[in-house]
Amino acid sequence: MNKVYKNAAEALEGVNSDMTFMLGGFGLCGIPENAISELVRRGIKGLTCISNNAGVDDFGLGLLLQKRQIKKMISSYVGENDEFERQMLSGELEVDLIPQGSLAERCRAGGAGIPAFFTPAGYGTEVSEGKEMRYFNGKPHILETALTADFAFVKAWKGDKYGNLIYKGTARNFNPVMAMAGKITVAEVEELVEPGVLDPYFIHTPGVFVQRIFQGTNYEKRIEQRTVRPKKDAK
Amino acid sequence: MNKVYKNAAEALEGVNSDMTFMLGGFGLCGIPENAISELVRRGIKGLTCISNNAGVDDFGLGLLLQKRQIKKMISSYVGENDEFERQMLSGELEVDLIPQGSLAERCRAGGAGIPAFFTPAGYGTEVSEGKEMRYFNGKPHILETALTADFAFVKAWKGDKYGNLIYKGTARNFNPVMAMAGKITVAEVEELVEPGVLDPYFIHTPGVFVQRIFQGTNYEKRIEQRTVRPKKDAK
Amino acid sequence: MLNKNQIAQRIAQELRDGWYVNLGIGIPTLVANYVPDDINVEFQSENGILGMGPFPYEGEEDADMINAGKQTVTLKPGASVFDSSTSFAMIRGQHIQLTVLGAMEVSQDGDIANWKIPGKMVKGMGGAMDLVASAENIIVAMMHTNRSGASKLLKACTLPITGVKCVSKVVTNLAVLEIKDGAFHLLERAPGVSVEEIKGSTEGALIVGGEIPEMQL
Amino acid sequence: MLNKNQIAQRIAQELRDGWYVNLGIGIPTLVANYVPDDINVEFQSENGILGMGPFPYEGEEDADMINAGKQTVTLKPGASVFDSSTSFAMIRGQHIQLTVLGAMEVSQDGDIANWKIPGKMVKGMGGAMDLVASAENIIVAMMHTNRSGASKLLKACTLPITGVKCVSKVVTNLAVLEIKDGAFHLLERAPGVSVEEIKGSTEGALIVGGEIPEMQL
Repeated sequence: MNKVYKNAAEALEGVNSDMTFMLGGFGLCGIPENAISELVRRGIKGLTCISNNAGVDDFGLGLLLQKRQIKKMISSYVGENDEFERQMLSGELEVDLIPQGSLAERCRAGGAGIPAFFTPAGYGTEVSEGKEMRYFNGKPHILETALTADFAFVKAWKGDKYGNLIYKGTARNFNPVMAMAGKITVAEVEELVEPGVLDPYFIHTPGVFVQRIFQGTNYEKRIEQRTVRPKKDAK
Repeated sequence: MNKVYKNAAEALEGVNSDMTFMLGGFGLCGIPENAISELVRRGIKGLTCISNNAGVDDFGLGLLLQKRQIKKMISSYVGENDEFERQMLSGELEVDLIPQGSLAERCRAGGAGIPAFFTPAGYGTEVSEGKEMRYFNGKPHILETALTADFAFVKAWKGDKYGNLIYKGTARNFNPVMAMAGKITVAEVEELVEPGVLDPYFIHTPGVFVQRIFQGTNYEKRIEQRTVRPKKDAK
Repeated sequence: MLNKNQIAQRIAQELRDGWYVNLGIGIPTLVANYVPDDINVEFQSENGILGMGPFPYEGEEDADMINAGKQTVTLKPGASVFDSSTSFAMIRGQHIQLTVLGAMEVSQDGDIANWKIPGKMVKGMGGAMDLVASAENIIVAMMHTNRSGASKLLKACTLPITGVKCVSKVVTNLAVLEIKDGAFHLLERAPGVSVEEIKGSTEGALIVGGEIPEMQL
Repeated sequence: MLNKNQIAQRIAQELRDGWYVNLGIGIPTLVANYVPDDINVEFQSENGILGMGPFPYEGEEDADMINAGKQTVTLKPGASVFDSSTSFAMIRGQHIQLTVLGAMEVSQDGDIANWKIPGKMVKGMGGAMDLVASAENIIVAMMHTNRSGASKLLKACTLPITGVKCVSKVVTNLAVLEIKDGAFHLLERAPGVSVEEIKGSTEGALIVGGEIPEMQL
């Protein structure tokens, strides 16, 4: 049951060009920084990446875009990345934009053995084109299908050797649903602990969803929009 | 945002005959004991109860069955209750038996605004009769619809005044999904605390799903199958 | 005529005690600054927060605690943090009482366009399509006209829409309008703005019933 | 001929290191007692446990910690507890490598009946239908014949089925059989049990290929 790998290079064994990956994170928060670096290092190409965002020009998935490693992005919002917009408008990059809630639910469905579900999101818009429509309780819904991936890369706060994970704050976001949906899920953690250290009643991602885990290094955790209040004398 | 009620009698204001209720719990573990007592006391009838099990003859939902307050049960397993079996075989009680995973997912769907989803569970069995069938990835699935309820009664370990809940051990079971699916969700807790006491990163049911909360009393927490090992000298 | 902060201030008057509220990026975010003292509302951020608090004090910002606009934020006591599927379960399941969004166009039927300008802006819809498809109470906060002076309150949206028949109210720099029965119903004028001026800036059907009061800010 | 514990013991030989396993009520539960020392498997209980441990010591039982059979249990280090929808996400999503179930009947096509006797037993299917519809590797543990001596390995199930074409292997008091291509393929005999005896107790199509070894327990 020991799923520990030494580092990103070892944990990503088997990744290849033309594969489909899921990458956790919202903006630059909770992204699998080590896995992304390793994907850049390996230089594999033709990737389909499922990720809520596409990073910024020089960080996160932007690093893979710079190197033209991504063939297709499946995301909900990519407004933070100029290179992305350029590649998309020029037709170099295929893009499938999906409502954020549908993206999350489609990943969960992929992990939960639910091949399709109805949602109201996107009805009457471009998103519903070509999709089955049906009324429930007098309201129109469209049929969305499950997403899965060859590899899911997730980033957690702490994890144990069995793959149990907990996340810090809003760095949780898409990580738990993507962990469920990866054929091989690789978790990188800030702190790798022994089984029994994490409270079993408060595990965010049970280890059954994680195939490989490694202790990440050199987390940059870049902040996109640093927004603060001036310090008061008396806090 | 203060959702605190004094006791079960006040928190159940508005319950009436012929309503549909969800009740959390698995077997007798994590059942809303106080809410059930109050339903018995009120003597309302013609109830439709959605609950994984039906209690035992003299505890849990068995108490409502004894008084013939339940018209219809929607459950996955009712093997622990002789009175249930008698009422069902004699036709006094309508029963809709649902695969346990479909029951959980249908409750979650009801709370999550997903009106229907496909699942492989039950294909080719009585459960699939009259339901739409469709192949995904070469495998047959049936369409299951969401469940909701006029009231959902859930039992948690600790809860705060905003309705945030955490559960102890396997007393979690159906409580979180039913909390999501109740039009009015009433949570009873062993310990009611101030907002800020529970760790925000480790809330099992966010308060948005809970409309009323009260401090429960006199929990019996009966064990159905007490199974132990003899104590060793050295543990 | 209202500035952006005043639009937010007017929208804050719509808040009710005990509501859970989702605020979009831009003007909607400012609404949080004007919550009346005597009520308690909780803000949801679709990346996974309920009970979002103010921005952190300088030096206390945490890269692992951001809102949907990617800004560093804090949590209020009684907050909770969850994953994206749970967040949208709240939204899609109609557990949020009010959604405030910006828009590029709104139609007299309540359609909204705020996610795409073909061939030009391709940022994506983020959570907006889920929000507008599910929310029962959607207020749009925007300028009444675009930079070239053209109305943003239209008979029909010209841009790709985000959702159909979903907007219940629009608060602009000129007016408060309710959308029903295929028309904008003028409820209030901004201070100093005439009904004629609002008529002139509204392309969609506009219903003016009797005397229209000025907003009270 | 095997007793119940020996059936469990034989099934335990099918376990592989690193597997997550769901054990049904009855004989399947006993499999946990025979896990080989040199491998590590984790048991899932569909009411919400991964990493289920042994029964508690007397006096240490906790009403809030039970398994799917409603028995008091403990957790192993590295265990996790979760809600019912997450539990069945694991099952439906095929994250569990082996499921062991009891049955009243199994057909040569791999259909299984284990939840209902019309007009008589109406306990319900519990999690069995989800398990059999999703699991890729299902072993049935049961007696080869019922109390009146009739075969439980049939051409077609006579009772309402729990799932279609899902059982991969059957381990009975008489034999180990694999199900494929519409037949039971005899793999092993119980100690002292002849092929003829197995043939006589199997109503469904039985393929006997060459010499059939005795089980090693």
